Amino acid sequence: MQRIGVFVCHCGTNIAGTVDVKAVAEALGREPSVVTSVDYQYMCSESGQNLIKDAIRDYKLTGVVVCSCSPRMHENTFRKAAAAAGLNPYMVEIANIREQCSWIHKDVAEATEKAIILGRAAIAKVQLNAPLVAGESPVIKRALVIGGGIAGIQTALDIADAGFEVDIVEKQPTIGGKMTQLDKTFPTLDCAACILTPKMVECAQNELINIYSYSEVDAVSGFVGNFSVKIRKKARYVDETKCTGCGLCTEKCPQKKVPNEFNLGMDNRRAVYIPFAQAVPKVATIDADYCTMLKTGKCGVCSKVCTAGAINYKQTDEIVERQYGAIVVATGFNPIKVDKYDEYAYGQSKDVITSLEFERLTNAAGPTSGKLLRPSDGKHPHKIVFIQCVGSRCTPEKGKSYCSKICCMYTAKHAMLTREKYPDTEVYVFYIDVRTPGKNFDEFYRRATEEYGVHYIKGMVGKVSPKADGTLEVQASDLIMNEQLRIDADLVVLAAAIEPDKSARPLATMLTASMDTNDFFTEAHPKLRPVESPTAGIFLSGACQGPKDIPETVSQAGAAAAKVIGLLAKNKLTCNPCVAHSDELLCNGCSQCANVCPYGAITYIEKEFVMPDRSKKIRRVASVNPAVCQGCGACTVTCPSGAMDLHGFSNRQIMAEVDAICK
Amino acid sequence: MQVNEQFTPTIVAFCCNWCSYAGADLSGTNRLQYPANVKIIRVPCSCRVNPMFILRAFQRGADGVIICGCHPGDCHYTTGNYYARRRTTLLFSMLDYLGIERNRTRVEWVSAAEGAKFAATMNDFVAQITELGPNRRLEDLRCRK
Amino acid sequence: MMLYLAKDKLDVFFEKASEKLNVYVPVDNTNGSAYRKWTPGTVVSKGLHTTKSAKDFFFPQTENLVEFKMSGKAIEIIDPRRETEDYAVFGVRACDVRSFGILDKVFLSDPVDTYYKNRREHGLILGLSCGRPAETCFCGTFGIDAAEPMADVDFTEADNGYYIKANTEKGEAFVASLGDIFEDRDAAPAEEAKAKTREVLKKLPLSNLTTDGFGGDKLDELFDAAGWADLSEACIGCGTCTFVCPTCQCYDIRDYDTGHGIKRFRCWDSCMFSDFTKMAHGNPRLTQKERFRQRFMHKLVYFPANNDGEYGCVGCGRCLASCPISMNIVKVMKKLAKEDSGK
Amino acid sequence: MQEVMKKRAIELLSDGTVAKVIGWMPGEFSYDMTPAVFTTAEEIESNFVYNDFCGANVSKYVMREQKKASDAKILVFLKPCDTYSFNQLTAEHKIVRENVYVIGVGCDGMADVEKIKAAGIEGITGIESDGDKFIVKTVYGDETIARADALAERCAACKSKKLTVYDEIIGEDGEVVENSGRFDLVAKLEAMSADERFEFWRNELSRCIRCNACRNVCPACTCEQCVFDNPKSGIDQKAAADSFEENMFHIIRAFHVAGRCTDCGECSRVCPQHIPLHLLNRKFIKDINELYGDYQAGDDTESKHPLTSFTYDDAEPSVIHERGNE
Amino acid sequence: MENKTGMKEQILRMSGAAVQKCMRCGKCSGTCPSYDEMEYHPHEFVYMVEKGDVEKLLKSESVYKCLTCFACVERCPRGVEPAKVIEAVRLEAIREQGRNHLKPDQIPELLDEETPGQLLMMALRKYAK
Repeated sequence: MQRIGVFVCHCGTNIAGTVDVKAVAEALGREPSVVTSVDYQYMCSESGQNLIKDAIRDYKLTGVVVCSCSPRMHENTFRKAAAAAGLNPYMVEIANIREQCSWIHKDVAEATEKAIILGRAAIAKVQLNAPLVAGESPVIKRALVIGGGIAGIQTALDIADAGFEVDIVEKQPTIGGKMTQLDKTFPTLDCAACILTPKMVECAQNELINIYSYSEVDAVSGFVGNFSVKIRKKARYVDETKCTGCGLCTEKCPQKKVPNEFNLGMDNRRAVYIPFAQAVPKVATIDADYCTMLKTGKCGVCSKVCTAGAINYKQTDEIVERQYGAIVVATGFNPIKVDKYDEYAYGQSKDVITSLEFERLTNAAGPTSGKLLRPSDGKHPHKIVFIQCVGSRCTPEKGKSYCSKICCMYTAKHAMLTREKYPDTEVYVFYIDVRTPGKNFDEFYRRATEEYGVHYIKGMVGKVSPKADGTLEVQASDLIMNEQLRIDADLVVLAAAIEPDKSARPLATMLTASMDTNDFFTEAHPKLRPVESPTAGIFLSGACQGPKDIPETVSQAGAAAAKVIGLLAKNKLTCNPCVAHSDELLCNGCSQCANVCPYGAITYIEKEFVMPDRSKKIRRVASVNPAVCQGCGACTVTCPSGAMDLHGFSNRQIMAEVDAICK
Repeated sequence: MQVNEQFTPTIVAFCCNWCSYAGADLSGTNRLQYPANVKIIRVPCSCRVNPMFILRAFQRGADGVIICGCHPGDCHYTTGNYYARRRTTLLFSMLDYLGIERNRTRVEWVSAAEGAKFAATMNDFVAQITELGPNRRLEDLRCRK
Repeated sequence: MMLYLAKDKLDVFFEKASEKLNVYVPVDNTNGSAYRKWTPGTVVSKGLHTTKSAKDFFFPQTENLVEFKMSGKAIEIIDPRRETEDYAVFGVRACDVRSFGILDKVFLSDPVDTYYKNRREHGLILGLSCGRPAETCFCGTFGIDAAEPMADVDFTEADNGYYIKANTEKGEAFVASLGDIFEDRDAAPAEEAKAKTREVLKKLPLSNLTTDGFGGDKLDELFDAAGWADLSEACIGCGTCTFVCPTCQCYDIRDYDTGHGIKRFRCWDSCMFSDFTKMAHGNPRLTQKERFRQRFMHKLVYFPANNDGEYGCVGCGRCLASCPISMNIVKVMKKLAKEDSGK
Repeated sequence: MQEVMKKRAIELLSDGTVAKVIGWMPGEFSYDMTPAVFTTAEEIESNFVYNDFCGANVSKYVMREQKKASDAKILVFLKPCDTYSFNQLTAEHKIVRENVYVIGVGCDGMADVEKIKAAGIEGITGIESDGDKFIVKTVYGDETIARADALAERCAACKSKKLTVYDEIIGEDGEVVENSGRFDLVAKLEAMSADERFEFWRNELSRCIRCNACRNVCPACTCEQCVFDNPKSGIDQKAAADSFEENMFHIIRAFHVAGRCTDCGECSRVCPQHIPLHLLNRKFIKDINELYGDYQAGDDTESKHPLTSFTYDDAEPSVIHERGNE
Repeated sequence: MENKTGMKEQILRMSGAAVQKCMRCGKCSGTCPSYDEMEYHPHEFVYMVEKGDVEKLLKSESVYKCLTCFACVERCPRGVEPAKVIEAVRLEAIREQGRNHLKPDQIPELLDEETPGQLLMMALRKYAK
């Protein structure tokens, strides 16, 4: 039997104005188990708290009910007060008689009656409360960053800067990501490589940063502070420790017909390659799909020319298992495939290209060494049409429902740079809206039209038709002039929507991190916790969370790093004690609870039990990791036998409240 | 239908801690009135509401039960209300199938910002239950006073 | 000579009787029948058995014993018993009639169960002799004559009507109180019907089943019989056999918290349930085998040991028809007897 | 069929593939077979039966045998509908598949003696199958009944004759039955008014005697202890002391097996009071199929069932309020 | 005003099109083969119907210029289905003006070998409403 104290707060006139607090205290004093019931001006004041503390000692209270404002206001205050008086803080329950009673009712008798019932419900609940102790779990002081683009790089650098070890896992042979493929960056027109490569080198040189390039995450287990990750280092057939990056093999390799993905297939590379000059790590990789040696066993040229003896045709995938306290997802984005939009003729004409291909065509390290030439005939284009929103802002059947955010700005950049380098070229941009919210963004766009004479036309292109003379007839409606245009363009550039990288979905499953319908990672709170995943210990950096430009990505990367540092700086994590727990004698191991747990907090253990016939039997039972469980209770309802229950909100407690209310 | 003038229904509202309970608090902060016969039970998430609780409320004399949670997509625990949505849909459908008045139960998504919606929902629900009259089909006569 | 009631006057009989007391009759429902209070228009079931036995009338499945009303810390004790109205149950077969005697031995011996006694005293049993016994019937095994129920009043169907015989004072008084609705007739057709029934009984597949090898003195032989393991193998531990059985009389007493008090009630329990006999230290019957054995040992050994050799089974055959996995007292008796004779 | 089954059982026992065989042993009246566990060839030779009245779903017995301390390999004969339950139990880790040898037995529907009795045939002493009819011997003379008329209700609306799991097959494997008509009665109830539905279910559920046969036989009810038996659950009940408790037990039981129920129909088969309990489960199945897409529990051992999964654009609970037939 | 909304509702009901989904990109007009023939263009149909401004459309010859080629329906990124809106306006115009006294069952006898297939399709779409 509990010994319960009831404390009714006046909250000045906030409560006492509509609720007869004396009557409430008196009525609740008559409830079973209640040994003291008093009212006071302000329970949350220091003297109010002292009243509670003294009563806990004087009446040897085992439970406390405070009838006051919302528990969202002062639950913690009263819990702390109870703890100070030696009572377990989780033996305190709040009856919300302000926000949910005195403030919404006018009739005193009615409000008083309701306050008594709410008090009774809290008493009924506290009768069944059990002391709870928050658990602790240690923190491994190392972070994993998945994805080595600008987001991953910045996060890793910031974490390392705080003195913590960071591993970067990058599936390509080099870090750098999409930004390495860009020419200039808006709105300042810095050279992308000039600002990115120093950061890549910094990563390589930082002793606290370890790069797993050409590697992927295979499996993740564990929980916040204590993840265990299996990393697959894919066989690159080159010993990273020996390769000097001299590039001799990449020049001598006889297999010259490999589409170069770095230039989006617009030129070729060899079967052994270094993606680009400033790659980090600068190590060659053999493409097993094209290497004659690996396919037929005959060739071996690279091995012969390598002075470092780094070539190893027998290399196999290697699995490394490492422990981390936090994981940052920075898996980035890709442009969508635009072949399906027949009207834009991407598949029909080489001269219809995507914006990323345009970047490569204007980049000095690109397939045309920076000269803007038509892919079909290598001639200089004199009329270029840019089409915005290709695949963005569509119904789900037609494409992506979201705005890809970066297209307006980079198209302005492309238009501007084209006009600057080739003033004889007419540039048309067909747009629905021009979206330029960002520092100096609209100014940038204005310059494109005002200073560079780019023709911005409001209206979507309806059709691109390749003509016999090699030009592309672009048919569009000018919505402002209300006329239909037919432009014979030499080159058409499509601003393709961007989508999360394909590797994100399986990764989310491994991390038990949630995603939205577009496969972008969901943040813990869209406004207040934008760089955390709802799964504790998983953080989000860059475009894996939603379309972002470079400045935004870098600031989010820094924010994610700050959150990781905040976590790794702790030696131990205190857990919320109001978590699920499984009664092993009732659990039958059916796994339904694990299926609904959003955090992967439930695992199954094989345990020996004495059966009813006194024989011993190994049974499979659920086990909740209290460090991972967040206490939502989804499992408790899924469990038919009631083996799974929630501390602080148990089945019995909630039913006791129901009973008290309906009485 | 004969409506007893004196009838004031008992209504149990299960509110998730993060959205709807906060929404209820907000309607209090804004002094938006709704009838006193609505009593709120705080649960961590709408997915914590076990069908047993709902039936229990009816057994003990509740005339209506309403479950409030975060809007789909806004769950503090990311997925809880999606499970709650399926469970309540199927359970309420079953109650309807057993001939229990379908309007005695309701699910509403109320965010922490929707104090006005909370009050309006409760006013509407109380009116609906008052019109339905006392719960007779799913009460336990032993619990009647 | 015997009293006779033509079939078409049965409703008149019920109507007259209903003026004096509540009359319950078997009424068909989905694939079975159950007792319902007779009201004009009620159609009496032609079936052999009600799905559940008639024991509910004296020993209902649940009944409140006492109530505690609480307000705050104050407790008030309330006795929920009310004076029972007189009632009659029509259509009770010989096996069920015998079952009441078995229940009486349990509930009316010291200490007397006053709840049961109250109901028993106000109840009148109107027996109905069997015309078409079923293959599951084996009342003969326990010396019961399906043609002569020996209830307060017996009804025997013959000659497009019922021949009526009162066996007890209570029965005679009841018949006399209805006076002129019966007519006097020669008893020969009734005797003929009974003889026909007895002929059928002899042909029943279980007519040769005997209680040989069972009885109060067989505890040691039967308790450790090897057959229990195989017999109980398929038992799913439900209470079907117990709850349809006219003689099973175990109950549990529980408290129900109404929110403003406690209602203490008793309800049927089944020795087949895994929590039967569960005590603070655990359950002495570890597996379904022990629970299964208990039920049949009780009927075939313990009950006769304590009740002058009377068995706790009346051969109504309800458990044979109802068991989900078709395991039943007949299979138990046959298997154990065979095992016994094999020794 | 019976002889082939016996032969295979004896072979598998003798060559040590299995140590136990789950099958049926005979009854008193040729319609009352009892599931049984055999361990020797002699027992099988003398006591193994299989006929049109072996309707019981024996998949749960596999779980029971495996719960016993020994890990002996078990041979079980499963009818198509039993294989669904078997898969579901495997999915929920109640059966260790590796320790079971499954022989799938083709099925054309099982007979139900209740149907024969309901046709007015009394005093049955023996039943013989004769093509598309049964010859029923009774103490009151011989009778015949068409097979179709003696078919169990659940078999008449069979959802699938496909064996979803087996190591070998005896007889013919079948197909999933399209338009089985198994939801016809549910639809009929749905079309009634709320008052009529309430009347219907009150009449049915009021007969419940809480014998727990439906629960104990159900292959989806595999809890170590049922909430209704557990005093700590707060909702335990031994008997339905009030009509509410009849509703409560059956609603919660149906809810607990929703998404997992394979619609094997055992609950209705075993109910001594003949309550059509399967109509509760089928309501959930019908709703699930209509709201969340067709789902058949026990089709495989991998998929998450509909109550442990969701889609972002699931129907709102208000669909219940929006449909017709108040 | 009431009539205005009434007419709008009528058009929406007949067409089943979701004009409120339009994001004013003009792709429908950009792709329209009859653009130059039309006074009001597909995107204007959508916009004007959404505003409830149906009168002008009803009086315009534009309704008869649409070939019902469905290119705009195919290309619309938002699934608005402009051709169906135009179709509905056309049908409404015909009904209002009472120009058409043809009954569906009279059509077969008007057909001959020379009738183009597209006309038949249009007729079907028209009279299937």
